[in-house]
Amino acid sequence: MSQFFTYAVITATIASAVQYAAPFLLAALGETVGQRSGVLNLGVDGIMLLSAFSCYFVALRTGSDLLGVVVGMLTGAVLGLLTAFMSVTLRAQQGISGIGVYILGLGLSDLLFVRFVGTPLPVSSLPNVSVPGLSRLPALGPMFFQQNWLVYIAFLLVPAVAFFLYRTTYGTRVLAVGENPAAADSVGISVTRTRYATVVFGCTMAGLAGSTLLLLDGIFQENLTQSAGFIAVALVYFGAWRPFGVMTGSLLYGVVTAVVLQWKSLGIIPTSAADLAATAPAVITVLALVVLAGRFKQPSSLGKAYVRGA
Amino acid sequence: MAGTPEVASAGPLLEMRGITKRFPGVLANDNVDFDVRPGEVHALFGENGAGKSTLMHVLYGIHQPDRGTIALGGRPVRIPSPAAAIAMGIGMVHQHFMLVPTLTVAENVSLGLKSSRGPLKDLSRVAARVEELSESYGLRVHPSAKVWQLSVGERQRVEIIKALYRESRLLVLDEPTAVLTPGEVDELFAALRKMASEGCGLVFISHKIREVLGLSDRVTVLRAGRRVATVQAGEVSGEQLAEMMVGRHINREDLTASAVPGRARLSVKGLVVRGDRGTEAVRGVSLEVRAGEIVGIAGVSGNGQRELEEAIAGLRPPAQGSVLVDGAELAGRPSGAVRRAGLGYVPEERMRHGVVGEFSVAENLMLASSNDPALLRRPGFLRRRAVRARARELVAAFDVRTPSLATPVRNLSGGNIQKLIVARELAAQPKVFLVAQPTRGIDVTAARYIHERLRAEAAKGTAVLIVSEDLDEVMTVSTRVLVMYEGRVIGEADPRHTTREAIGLMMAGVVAAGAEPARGPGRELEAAADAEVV
Amino acid sequence: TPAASAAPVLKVALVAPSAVNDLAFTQSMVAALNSLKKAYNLRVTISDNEFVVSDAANLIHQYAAEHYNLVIAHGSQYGSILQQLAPKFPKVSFAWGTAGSTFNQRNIYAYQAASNQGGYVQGYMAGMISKSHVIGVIGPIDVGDAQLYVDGFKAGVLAQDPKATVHVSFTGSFSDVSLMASAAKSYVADGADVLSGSSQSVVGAIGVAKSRNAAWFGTQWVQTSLAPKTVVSSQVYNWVPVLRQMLGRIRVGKLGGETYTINLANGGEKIDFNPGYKLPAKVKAEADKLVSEIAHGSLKVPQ
Amino acid sequence: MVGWAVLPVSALAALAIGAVLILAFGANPITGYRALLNGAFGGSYALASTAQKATPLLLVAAGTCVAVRANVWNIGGEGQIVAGALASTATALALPGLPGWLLVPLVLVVAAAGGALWAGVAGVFKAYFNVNEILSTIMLNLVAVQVMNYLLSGPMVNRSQSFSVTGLIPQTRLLSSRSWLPTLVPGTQLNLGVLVALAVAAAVYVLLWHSGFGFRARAVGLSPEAAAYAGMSVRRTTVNAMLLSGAACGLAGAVLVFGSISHRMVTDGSLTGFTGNDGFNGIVVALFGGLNPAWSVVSAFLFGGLLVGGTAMQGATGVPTDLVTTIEGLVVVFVVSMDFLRTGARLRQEVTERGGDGDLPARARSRSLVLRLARARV
Ligand SMILES: Nc1ncnc2c1ncn2[C@@H]1O[C@H](COP(=O)(O)OP(=O)(O)OP(=O)(O)O)[C@@H](O)[C@H]1O
Ligand SMILES: Nc1ncnc2c1ncn2[C@@H]1O[C@H](COP(=O)(O)OP(=O)(O)OP(=O)(O)O)[C@@H](O)[C@H]1O
Ligand SMILES: [Mg+2]
Ligand SMILES: [Mg+2]
Repeated sequence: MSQFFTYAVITATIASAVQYAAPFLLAALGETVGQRSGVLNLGVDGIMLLSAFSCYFVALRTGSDLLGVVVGMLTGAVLGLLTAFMSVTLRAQQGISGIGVYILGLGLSDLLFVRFVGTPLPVSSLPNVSVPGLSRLPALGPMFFQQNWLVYIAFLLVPAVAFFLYRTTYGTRVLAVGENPAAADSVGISVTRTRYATVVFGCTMAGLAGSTLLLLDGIFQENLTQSAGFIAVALVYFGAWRPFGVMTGSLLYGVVTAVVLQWKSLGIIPTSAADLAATAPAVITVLALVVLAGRFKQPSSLGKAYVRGA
Repeated sequence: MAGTPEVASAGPLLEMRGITKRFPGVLANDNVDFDVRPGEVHALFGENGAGKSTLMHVLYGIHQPDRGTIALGGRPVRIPSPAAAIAMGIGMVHQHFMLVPTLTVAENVSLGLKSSRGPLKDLSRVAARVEELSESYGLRVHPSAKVWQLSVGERQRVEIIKALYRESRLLVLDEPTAVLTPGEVDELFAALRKMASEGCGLVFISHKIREVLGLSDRVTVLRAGRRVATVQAGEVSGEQLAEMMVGRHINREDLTASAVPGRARLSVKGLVVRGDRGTEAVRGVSLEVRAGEIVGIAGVSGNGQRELEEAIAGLRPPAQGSVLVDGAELAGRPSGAVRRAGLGYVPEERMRHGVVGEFSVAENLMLASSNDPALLRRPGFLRRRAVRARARELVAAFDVRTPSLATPVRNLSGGNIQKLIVARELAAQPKVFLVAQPTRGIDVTAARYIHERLRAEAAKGTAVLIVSEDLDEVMTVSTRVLVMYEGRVIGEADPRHTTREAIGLMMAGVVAAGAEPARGPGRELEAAADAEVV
Repeated sequence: TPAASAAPVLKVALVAPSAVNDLAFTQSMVAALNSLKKAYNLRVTISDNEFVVSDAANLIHQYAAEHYNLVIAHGSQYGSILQQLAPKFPKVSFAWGTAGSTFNQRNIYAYQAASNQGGYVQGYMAGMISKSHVIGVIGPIDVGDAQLYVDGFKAGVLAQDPKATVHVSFTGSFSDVSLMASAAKSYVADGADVLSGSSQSVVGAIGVAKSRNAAWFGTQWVQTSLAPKTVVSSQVYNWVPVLRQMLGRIRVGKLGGETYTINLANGGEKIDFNPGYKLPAKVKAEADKLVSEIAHGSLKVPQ
Repeated sequence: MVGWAVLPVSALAALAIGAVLILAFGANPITGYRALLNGAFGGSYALASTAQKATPLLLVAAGTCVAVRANVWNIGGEGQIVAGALASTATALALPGLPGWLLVPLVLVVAAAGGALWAGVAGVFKAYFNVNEILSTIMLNLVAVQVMNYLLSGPMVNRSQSFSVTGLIPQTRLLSSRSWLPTLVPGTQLNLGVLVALAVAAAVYVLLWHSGFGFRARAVGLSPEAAAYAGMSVRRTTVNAMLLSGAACGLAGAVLVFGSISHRMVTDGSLTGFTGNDGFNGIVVALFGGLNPAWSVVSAFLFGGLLVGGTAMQGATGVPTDLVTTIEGLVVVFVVSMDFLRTGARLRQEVTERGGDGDLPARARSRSLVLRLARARV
């Protein structure tokens, strides 16, 4: 097989890059919508952890991925209500409340794992679904069209969210609330309801992201996400609050991660350099932020609670 | 428009009876009656804080009245929210624009409304309707333009079109002309009159007596939350209105005696400054302020004044040109350096830029001197006693009314905050004193006090440069007036020999051929006009 | 035995980096201790999931201060702690593994696993059952029994099929399940049909093997229950012989100074075949033959 | 006053939920919490362990106070701890010959420098490139752990490991005993680090409320615009605050190495394996301490006890120490939420104070836990 070596490696690397990107993309898309309405949710990672666990637990007990994903998303939605309640109703400082949710998720997810599962049994990780026709394309097929269904969903959601934000009246309302809540309020748009909606949506997506992450490896462990949620938030800035920008960021991150992991395990990267190579994704993301951050303006009311009568 | 005969014929379009609105500590509206008839323009007139906006916020559902009733077209109504108000055909053009800068005109106009295409936007239809409206009311705007690209005047028009688009029968305009050039004001009034002629009722809030008398049919004067009177606009003079507003006879503040100017202390040469969006906001301004002078920069906001201030103060690096204080080049230096070189600066936005709200009076008084050796013992530790001592002096010297030195300035009144800032800036004994909007939104006595301080400072040989949108203030305080228009100084005048009309023209970009002396008639109106500020 | 239960209680503390039920390193020691409770009248205290080294250090210190008879630091990363603490508590016996040194201190025992032996046998089997002749073996950090196992496994494969491709990598973490999983994935993607790995972080990799139907060889503990159709066999650590010797000596006041090794010969290691996996008879026969050869020393497994 | 009530109430609420969780493990909360209290505060040994655990927490908390007061959200404590630890360890490895009176201060200074450097990067990125510091610091955590693994298995690894069967355990040589932090109470782990932490907390307090720099930092934190108008350099202050914050975290790193039992750096490949999550716990400590270094001392001791006692509780009831993390999270959530009690009141009052017109956004910003706790001192 050595003559196919590079070809096999390249396709496999891209394929897994697309797969790695999926959870980041899902979480980042959700966060994008939330931030467009002016709410900064830093609890994503904690939410992903708790959803990942609930997904794992259900999938383990029922043997159904689908059910696991549904419950994972519900978990996200519930935590979304909590987040919205803190940021919108209680006007809590969004930086801190997010950290709180993160730490809560970090502790509680493993606590529940130890209590209700203990022995780390793997749930069968997601089977790949070949897209009829497309999957048989040379190179492209194995790279993009032999993925599991959650990956397809993640990437289909990109145009969906873009369409929602830019083409629908609801999207316009979200943007208005994020840029000038007072103006939205003055034409009878409920800032509170809008933000609750976007935050709950965002956290549901975080739940989906957590479930995806879980099902990709088929196993839960303490701090499974390893800050994936924070990286997702970074990717929102990276993508300048635009769905396709966020997708680009996620793919970049996925590719770098995949290259490092794959080439390391195939010995293309020597073990001695492996650790340093592993810093690449984070380093590249930060540098990307350095280059991009100045360029784009964030939603004007991002992180600020709205008070009527101002 | 919804000027349906049935409504027009029915008695008053709006009837507010005994409206009382109390905010903790303030009685903003005290048993106020107010009504609007179809086809009339009814002005609300009064000092800052008189309760005009509050009354209208009650009408628009932003606040709920503690007591009182509202009837629309004879039917009593409850207005729980702006949404409800809109549904009842009430429109409001707020004191601060309620537009989303990143969206287009059409999107702003249709924001929050049902779309004919269900969840999808139907911008083409909206755009068509906007074109129609701007056509018939002479309110020129591009439906597809993004709002942030529009001039202040255009944004104003968008607000009106928004109301028209929503087919409001009753339109409230809260200080709509504060930011317009005389020319734009005329266009606005034309549009409003047309609306009135179609049976729409309008409420017009303004501090400008001339406009109130010019536009409205009836005037209701509020003072400290109470209704003083409701009169036919035709039957009162400016003086009478002014006196109703403040409740006593106004004697005019005497104009600044012309000082003998000394040597130039501030000189700006060919200054070019970019605005936030990268466009040139200041396009080659050159000016000079001599010791003992008070130079006033007049102009409608948004013509580059702010960028000019910031460039001089070292908060915005200029693209070109030079700024000299007593001959020392400061263009592009950081604000700290500029201050050390002898510039005192009172920023336009008091709460945001002038003070740290959570800081105590004492802390705010040392805000600009955290490196002042007099307040520090090496290595850089504060000498709190010295800090407090200095604060005590300043508070006394500038008559800052505060419970204590430890009170957070957040809790001080606007006038006292302004006095505190002036005190802090003058304490550094600046060579050049730059003051933006010295008395905006400040009550009579405080404003007087600040004006006197400015004169005293000039008399000491400081070069004073004030920037104000309030023409009357500029003309009262300055020894020399410069007019800024679209980033340039397009004219200069001696306030004692120029009419405000002449300067008003310049503000609109029309350069007057030499300012002619104005004595005799016309001055009277100005006397009243001064009352608005002073 | 009545004699034993009459004997005074021995207080034994175990500090372990992963969970008591990790189906790997920690569980192997926990099982051994429990099986000896009666016979040696042990009172066992266990602190698991102590992967934070400084916290583990404090615990070990605390157990020593509480005069435990034996404090087992079950992880090579704990060695330096014992090196520092043992002299302070001459009356307490310490043990650590897997490692080969007692730091010449008379109250430290060291234990190690000749996991390369079972590794070799399983590698040999892997070579026999692999169709693609691509095989992957993954370790956590290249040290101790993990490294031994990986080396032995690779040697076994190549002994059986010199032309086979054996991918070897270490994730760099004892705990990171998903890193090991992604390594496993890239091997499957490169055609591997047999996988193996060491440490408590293998569960993810086993999951991958299961869902990509590759065969899996386990080590440290019986991993059949994780994937009944996927696991061919597991090399099981049985620390009982080691513990017996230590405890016996502690009873007579000898608190350390010895290094013990479990291997196929002393029964400390054995290959546990998964009855649920249809292993060709000749492969099994071959494996049994190798085990006895290694046990009798007629076959030397390269280190 | 509602204000300070928030903290104890939050704590109690969190512990109550914790009790429910203990029940979920079929254990008795009373027993659990008693074991926890006992393990944390019962007896001198427990107290010493608690104090020792509190040391890095207090250092990180002090750093957090500086940063957050200047409105920089330094979430990178974890990475900065590692940076400080690596820098100081390298120094101790390079200069084993130096006398203790020189070596100990040296490694502490180097650790502070290492942490400051790591944080400074994020500071500069924020000040000059407008990069959200929460994200950059998190990213730098991820980088730090890999750098640690690289150095401890490569350049800094102990090559003479007679004791390991094969391969090299990723750990350094035993550090020169001259570099160890002297123990204060014999028989316990309590060492000089505690005093260093207290000194740092005191210094931060003085710096924040009695120095020109601190004045600027708080001004910039409360209102960057006003600070800039008053001639302060917001960028400079931001970077300075970040540097100081990082330095404190770096010191925590040194304490974890030179105050540890093993007196060397070891990694299991994970970040937490070395830091024990102190980088995050320290932030919780600071928040619970009202972002005031003085109160953080108390708060650090409480949370130190919670963490030490958590292990004891695990022993007694089998409830994993994750319970402690969970309780920490709940505490933060409750503190920010209940903050509303005051926020609401304050808000209504304020709007009254000066018209609906104008600058409400400025005041809306000033309405965070942080800023409300920032009391005028002069
Ligand atoms: N205008 C300023 N804005 C922000 N930071 C400053 C400013 N001036 C000094 N600093 C910083 O404050 C610290 C103290 O040095 P500096 O010379 O500024 O003042 P100092 O009087 O020496 O001490 P202190 O800063 O306590 O006043 C230094 O880190 C310096 O970078
Ligand atoms: N939302 C609010 N909460 C509390 N007090 C308020 C609020 N809005 C206005 N006030 C107070 O009510 C009084 C009337 O305010 P209002 O804005 O109606 O005055 P105004 O006539 O519009 O003044 P201006 O001419 O400056 O616009 C003022 O004392 C103001 O401080
Ligand atoms: Mg008003
Ligand atoms: Mg006003």
